[in-house]
Amino acid sequence: MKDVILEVKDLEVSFDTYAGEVKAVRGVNFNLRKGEALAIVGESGCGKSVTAQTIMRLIPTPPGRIKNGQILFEGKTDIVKLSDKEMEEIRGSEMGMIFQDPMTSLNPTMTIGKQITEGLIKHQGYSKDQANERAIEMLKLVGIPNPEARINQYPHQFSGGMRQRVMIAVALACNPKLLIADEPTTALDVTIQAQIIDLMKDLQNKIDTSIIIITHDLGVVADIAQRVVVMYAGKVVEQGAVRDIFYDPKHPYTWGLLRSVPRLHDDSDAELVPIEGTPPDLFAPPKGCGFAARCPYAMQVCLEHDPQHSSINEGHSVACWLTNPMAPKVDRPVEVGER
Amino acid sequence: MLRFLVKRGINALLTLWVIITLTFTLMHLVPGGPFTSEKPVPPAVLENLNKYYHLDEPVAMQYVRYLGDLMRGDLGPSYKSNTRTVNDMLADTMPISFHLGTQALLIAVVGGLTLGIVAALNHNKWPDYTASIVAVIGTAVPSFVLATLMIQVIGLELKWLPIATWKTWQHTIMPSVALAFLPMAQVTRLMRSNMLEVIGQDYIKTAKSKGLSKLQITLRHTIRNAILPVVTILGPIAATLLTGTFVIEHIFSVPGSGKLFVMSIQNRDYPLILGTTVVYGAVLVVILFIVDVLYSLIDPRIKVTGKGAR
Amino acid sequence: MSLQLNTEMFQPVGKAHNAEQMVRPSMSYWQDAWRRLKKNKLAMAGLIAIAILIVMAIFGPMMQPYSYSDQNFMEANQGPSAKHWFGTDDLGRDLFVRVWYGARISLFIGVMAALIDLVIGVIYGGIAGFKGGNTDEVMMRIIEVLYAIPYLLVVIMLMVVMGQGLTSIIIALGALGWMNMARLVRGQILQLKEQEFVLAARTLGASNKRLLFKHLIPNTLGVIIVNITFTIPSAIFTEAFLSFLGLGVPVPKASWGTLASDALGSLIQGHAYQLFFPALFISLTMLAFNLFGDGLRDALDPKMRK
Amino acid sequence: STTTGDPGKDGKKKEVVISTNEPGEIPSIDPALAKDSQSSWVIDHVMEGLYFQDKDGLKPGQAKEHKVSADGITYTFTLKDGLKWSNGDAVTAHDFEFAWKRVLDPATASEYAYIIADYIKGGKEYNSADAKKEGEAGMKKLRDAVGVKALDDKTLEVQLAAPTPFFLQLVSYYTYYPVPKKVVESNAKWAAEANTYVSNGPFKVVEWAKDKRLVAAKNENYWSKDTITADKIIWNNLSDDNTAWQMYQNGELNMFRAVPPAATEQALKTGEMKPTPQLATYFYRFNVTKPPFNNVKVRKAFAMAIDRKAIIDNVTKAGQKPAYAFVSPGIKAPDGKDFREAGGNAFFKEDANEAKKLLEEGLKELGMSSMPKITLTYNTNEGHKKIAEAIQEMWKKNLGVEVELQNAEWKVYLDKVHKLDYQVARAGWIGDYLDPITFIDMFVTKGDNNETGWSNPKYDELVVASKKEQDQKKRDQMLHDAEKILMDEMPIMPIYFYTHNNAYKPELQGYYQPANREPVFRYATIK
Amino acid sequence: MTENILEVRNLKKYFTLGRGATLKAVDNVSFSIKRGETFGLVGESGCGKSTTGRTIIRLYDATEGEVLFNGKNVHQLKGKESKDFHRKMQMVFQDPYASLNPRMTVGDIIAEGIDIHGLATGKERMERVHDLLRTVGLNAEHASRFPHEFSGGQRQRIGIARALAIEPEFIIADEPISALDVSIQAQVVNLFEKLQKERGLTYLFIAHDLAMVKHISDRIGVMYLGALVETAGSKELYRKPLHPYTDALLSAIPIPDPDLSQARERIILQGDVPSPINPPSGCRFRTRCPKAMPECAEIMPELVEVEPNHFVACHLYK
Ligand SMILES: Nc1ncnc2c1ncn2[C@@H]1O[C@H](COP(=O)(O)OP(=O)(O)OP(=O)(O)O)[C@@H](O)[C@H]1O
Ligand SMILES: Nc1ncnc2c1ncn2[C@@H]1O[C@H](COP(=O)(O)OP(=O)(O)OP(=O)(O)O)[C@@H](O)[C@H]1O
Ligand SMILES: [Mg+2]
Ligand SMILES: [Mg+2]
Repeated sequence: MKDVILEVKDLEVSFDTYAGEVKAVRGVNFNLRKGEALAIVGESGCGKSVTAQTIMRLIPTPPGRIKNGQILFEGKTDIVKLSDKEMEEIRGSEMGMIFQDPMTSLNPTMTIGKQITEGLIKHQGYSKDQANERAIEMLKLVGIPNPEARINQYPHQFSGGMRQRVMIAVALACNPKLLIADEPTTALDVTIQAQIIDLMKDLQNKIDTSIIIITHDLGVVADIAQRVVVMYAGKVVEQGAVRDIFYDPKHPYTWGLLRSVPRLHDDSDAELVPIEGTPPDLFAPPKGCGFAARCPYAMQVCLEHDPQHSSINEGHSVACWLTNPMAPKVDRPVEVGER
Repeated sequence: MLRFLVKRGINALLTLWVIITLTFTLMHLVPGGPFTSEKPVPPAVLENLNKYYHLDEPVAMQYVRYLGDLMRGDLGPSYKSNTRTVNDMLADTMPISFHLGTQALLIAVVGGLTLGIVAALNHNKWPDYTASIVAVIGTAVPSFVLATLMIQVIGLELKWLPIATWKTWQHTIMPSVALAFLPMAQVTRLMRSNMLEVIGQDYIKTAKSKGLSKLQITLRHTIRNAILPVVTILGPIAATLLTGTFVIEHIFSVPGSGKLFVMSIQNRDYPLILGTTVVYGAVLVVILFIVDVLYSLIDPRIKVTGKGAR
Repeated sequence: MSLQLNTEMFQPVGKAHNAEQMVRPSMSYWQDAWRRLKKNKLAMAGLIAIAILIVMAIFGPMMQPYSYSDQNFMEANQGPSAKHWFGTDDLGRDLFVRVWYGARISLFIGVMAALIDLVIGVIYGGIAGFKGGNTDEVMMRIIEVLYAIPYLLVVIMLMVVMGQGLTSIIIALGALGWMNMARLVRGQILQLKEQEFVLAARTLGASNKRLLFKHLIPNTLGVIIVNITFTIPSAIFTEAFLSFLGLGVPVPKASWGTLASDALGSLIQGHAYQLFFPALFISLTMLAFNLFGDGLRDALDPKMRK
Repeated sequence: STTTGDPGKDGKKKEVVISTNEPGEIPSIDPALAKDSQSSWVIDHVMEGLYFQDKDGLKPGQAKEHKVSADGITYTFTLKDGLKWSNGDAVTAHDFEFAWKRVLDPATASEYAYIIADYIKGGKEYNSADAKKEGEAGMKKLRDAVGVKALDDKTLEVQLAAPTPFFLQLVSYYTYYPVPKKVVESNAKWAAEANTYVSNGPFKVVEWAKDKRLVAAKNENYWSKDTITADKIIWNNLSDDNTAWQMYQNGELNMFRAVPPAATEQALKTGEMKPTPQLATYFYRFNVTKPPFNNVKVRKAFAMAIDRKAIIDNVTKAGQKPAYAFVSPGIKAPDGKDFREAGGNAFFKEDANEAKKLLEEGLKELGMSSMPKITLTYNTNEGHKKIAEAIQEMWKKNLGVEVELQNAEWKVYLDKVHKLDYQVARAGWIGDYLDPITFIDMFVTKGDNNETGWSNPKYDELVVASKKEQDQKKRDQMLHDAEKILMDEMPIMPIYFYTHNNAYKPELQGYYQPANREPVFRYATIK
Repeated sequence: MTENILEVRNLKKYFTLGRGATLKAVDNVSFSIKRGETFGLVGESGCGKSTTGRTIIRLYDATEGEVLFNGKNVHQLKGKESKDFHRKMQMVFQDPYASLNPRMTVGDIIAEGIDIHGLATGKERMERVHDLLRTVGLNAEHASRFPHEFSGGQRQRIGIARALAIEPEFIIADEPISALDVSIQAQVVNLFEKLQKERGLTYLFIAHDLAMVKHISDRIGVMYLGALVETAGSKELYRKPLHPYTDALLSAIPIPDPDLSQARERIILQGDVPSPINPPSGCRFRTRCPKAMPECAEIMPELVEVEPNHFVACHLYK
């Protein structure tokens, strides 16, 4: 078993808005081992990006605020407590991040080339020319045609997917130990997506990079991740090895997720099966289980008490009252977990 | 690009022509002529003067004559300083104003950007408040008061710097500073405000994620995205400073061209009015053109040359 | 704390439990901005200071038994005292009364200049930047012409045509005071107009007017506010200059600007207080406007939270 | 430093350097083209006419003596021997002839040509000739007909158009100065630079940095160089009076011309400023062509309702004299008595009650029930504004009249006054030469400088007669009579007689201040 | 009333870059969409899908070619017609955040179309906004918040709600669901389909998620480097892809099943992606095509109907 590179403990993050506190992350725990790819999936707006940005300490403060918790990097440094200066040392070189919104995450007035080389020059001590070469190489790696010319262009001259690939190039250029990829392939077509995933896998193999990947595409999860964290309403509701999650999910929300995916080999025009209802408002998160309001199996206890994580097997845990011996036995829907 | 330059060049000339024509018209419309004086000149003498300066010709003729002379680079005689030509006067005074203006501009830009940036990076902390107060003083205390105070305190009482006139570099300090104060305050305020807007953008987050230091982020990412309005206001400011400003030159007895702008009008010294206006207009047109070009260099999304909205 | 669980609690509750959420009153951008502004202490201090200045401008002159024009040579050039709170000028006029009387004119001028800036400058710049192309070219060249025509000539002409008075001043300010604003707004709009949200509004069929006023201009408010804080003092001093040229309110009426420039000589004379009070109130006004402007800027920027 | 007299290099004697301020650029030091006091101040030091204003009155300068014909028409001047220009050339009568004719030449376009043309035979004709119409020959004829002729190198004969008792005063005026014929003919721009400028006065121009300073040094070729004690005069171009005053206080200047109002109190206290009479009067014009000021009682009421002394003590503060007459002091009759003293300074009294009564009577005569709001026009200037404000308040208090103050830019104001587009307008008059006629002449019917619309045939007659009268006594009486008419009818309301408000550092001595000139430094020394 | 609600004919959109280079983002694309159908547009990232969409809705002026909407050339509409056009055609933007005005509340953003076309005011307007928010899985609460306070997926849903607010006839959805989690994706797609059924809406659906595209579309067009290389009914396309690029595309679809995903074969495209600035001669795909022939380098293949309603531009099928 490899050492843990990142340990997130009881992380709570809130945003202060005029109307009150938005509790975006409400106690998240997970570990990431060296060389491992961890996927975070979950409802849109459940706090995935906030969690990821908190790890990089990029939450705008104010209005954001880390209320509680620890983020231990390489077992010793608590990122929550680092000074800005110390953080600068870690960012970019030790940790890289791919942002979710590629358009606004690139500086509109700086050429793509400069945006890539910047980090290289700072952290790897590259000369300008070396950095440029590396930038071209990176753009080639992420499948941008004609990179020699493209490095002198500006973000608005790139298509959505291309910008996303530039973001990827920026993050990967410095070979970080930890890569946080927030929906890195949403805007990419499948061929390029496959290429990018291969690229990440490569990094993983070659330099033991650890990856946190946030994605909605369960196909991508299946492809790259070793472990999966399922989040809902600011909390982790289930986590485990990728096969546990796909083949033996325990949480009704995970079931819902897996059921919603359209099947390619299914030619029927049947409606997709979404999870009914809307996620809770994080202004006033429900007292009990966040999912209870939408859960077809909800019980009285779910409405009043927040379920604790219970371990299913090594590394697989779930926070659901259904795992309680007192709960009635429910079968998960047939489509879920089939091979 | 070449076509754009040619087009802008032609437009600039057109603009100058309109400026000259309007000024010419206005100056002839305004009551009082060059030889109106407290002791009215006898008609015979006036006639001689008018003949001498071709003022007896129809105004349209004078206008054509002026444009013709202008094309040959001849700005005409000065009516007031009758032994000097407008070309002489501008050649004598412009370099001095340019020197003073450049210094003031440098102080304003360097000082203003620094203050503005420091203020924004420390939003709502003491450096921000300090910069705000400096800026408020800069905008609320007019330059003539500032200049008089400086002369009284720094020049007369402390004797640190010479009071006035234009001889050594020490003589240039007080006028430059007095002149720079208002633009510096303006640059400070604009820079601060825009920096604040830019600091909240996502790409600054990206820059942070690359591990750049605060300073690097500021220098490479924030400033460029925030500086546009500063460049905008600096255009006319630069044109004014470089061609001379009346008040400061007057107070510090700087032999620059600023006073020509005012004196020429007070004296109805027609060729000098037009001469100063042409020079200022040309400098302004060129600088504003540079500003427009700077726009697209600063922000590649801006196409000043491009087509418009529907 | 250990949880007491019982089987009853594990009864399925079905689907009817989606408790109705109470809907908080929804808020517009402006309501939201106002609410944030109210929370900003410095901005509120600025606003209150402006209010006090206005109140004093109205009632200040009534707080002393003198009028702004009453002369008393016996009491000329006296420093502040119980009788004359701000002292007297060289004609023995009470400066307290004159300063507050001047406040009326100066504040009015300041506000008018700001309005001109907002109305003419913002719209002109907005249209130029937004329309772009030849429209922009022509509009910008017009601005160059306006910058380059000797202001003094224009003012003299205006004076001859209009005579003196507040209207003339407003026209003089209105004629040539808004170009900086127009250029600033244009610059910002050039930067903004190709942004996606503008395109998005366009696909909704938004008219150019709407694009300009709802999408582009609100995003230039930062610059607009800052520029207004330049316009106000500059108008106050321009008024002094115009009055000096004979365009302004006729003496013995005074404004802060004319009080300050008249008192310039007093510095040499050693009657610095004559300059001090008008300068102080101009500065205070500016400080108040700046604080308020800063607060407003922050309040109008949804991302800025204190 | 240039400001104080350092001992000379050989340690012999202190150099006497006068350093003073000059508010504007010096437009021209060509006597034919100069038209302002800055220029004339310099020209008066570096050039000299036939006669000059010495400490104690008019003295022969370049002239040794002169003869006047019995009819007062022909003046014959004899020049001193050995006169030299600063370049060593001899000064001859031809230079004078050339200079005067040059002024008159329409092609020179001299603004002050009238000061010669009005008095010398054929002057007007030549000056107002149309060169195109007359042709070259015609112009030459006119030119030759001008009544000035160098009979030889030493003798200048002048034919006047009419007897002019004050002609010697005129001759001391800078427009009458000679110019170096040779130099001027070879270089039209001779007066534009210090190194081409040639002069004949006690000083010569050694440096002229445009807009910065003009330096004049003692002229070794001057006929009386031994009486000249000053070595150098520096006119510093200092545009802002307040700043210049600060420099004066800082010891950078040892003479200050025209102390700014803000500093007069202080300067008077230290004694460095000693106001001396100036040949000038500050007054208000009434527009007599329109009601209510077409009524003499109304005009009188206004003139009587102000407190001149209070204005001088509190507003102008530079030792000016209240004016109850028009001609300013400083003009001495041959018997040594001042014209003003002889005529008295009391043509009317200040009396608020009387004024009020007069006003009511006047209004009744006009058929008006009350005084409408009136407008007082003045040109933009801090000093005029203060005075206007004070007078406004006095009229309001003493007459109950609402006065609106209207200021205008200088040339707009001139235009308004000229077009009689005003009710009451501020004015000032600076006499050119030391003779009452320089004032009295103004108000003849349709005179160029009248600008009130006022006309009185008796007055006109007296003026014309006075110009011909050879008997100084009789002539003075005529002028006194004319002035009385003016004050009785009161188209103008005198306020005060100006003073020269210059300040001098205590160590600077020996200068003198003619009433109609700027201070003269030829005998200046530094203690 | 024409059967085809939208007809795109020989559409070209070139961007001029600095130094005289032109980038042919869309090069001679023709297709038509029937009323009430969903046309899916897929293709490599950067191949010109968004540009096509934007040119159709007239955000860009076409370099050449025409776009007929309800039989009228979109690029020549003026005044009221133009406003009407925008009432009928809507777009969901690819970039969820950049397309939201940062200084407007979400409520105002969604209501913008309602305001522009005067569809509702006051309380009714707000109710509609709240309904729309709920429809896309957000809360009514969210109406008074600002865009930056939302997560990526939430922003995307705001964009969808905005497009739906004015009840258009035709929606160009440029990757409308890419940032949504699968469950919400399902909700949104169901919503799209429901609206289509109820109101006869037509969609141009641009996406990368081929499973989703297949699920929602009736017909699909495949783009490569600015050109349409294949169009067919959606099931047909998946069953029998003709163009080698389509083949490669389908083989790269990730499978949400770890075991299968890691075991399957993918067609890995060789070679560099060519640039639209100087595209390869002849068939643009030839540089990476496993089946390229000599003639591919010379002749640009035309889109031809190989099977009923199945068009392909490839020299393999002639
Ligand atoms: N600046 C902010 N102010 C207030 N609330 C915020 C802010 N940023 C995020 N939130 C809220 O925090 C919650 C979590 O957001 P986050 O971006 O982490 O979601 P996410 O899981 O990444 O969703 P998605 O998959 O849609 O990107 C959301 O409900 C969002 O509304
Ligand atoms: N404003 C622009 N200026 C120059 N080139 C542009 C511009 N907009 C897009 N392009 C170029 O046009 C091509 C097509 O872009 P487009 O955005 O249409 O791609 P797309 O198919 O939508 O890709 P994605 O799936 O990545 O969003 C790209 O090569 C892009 O670089
Ligand atoms: Mg996210
Ligand atoms: Mg796209």
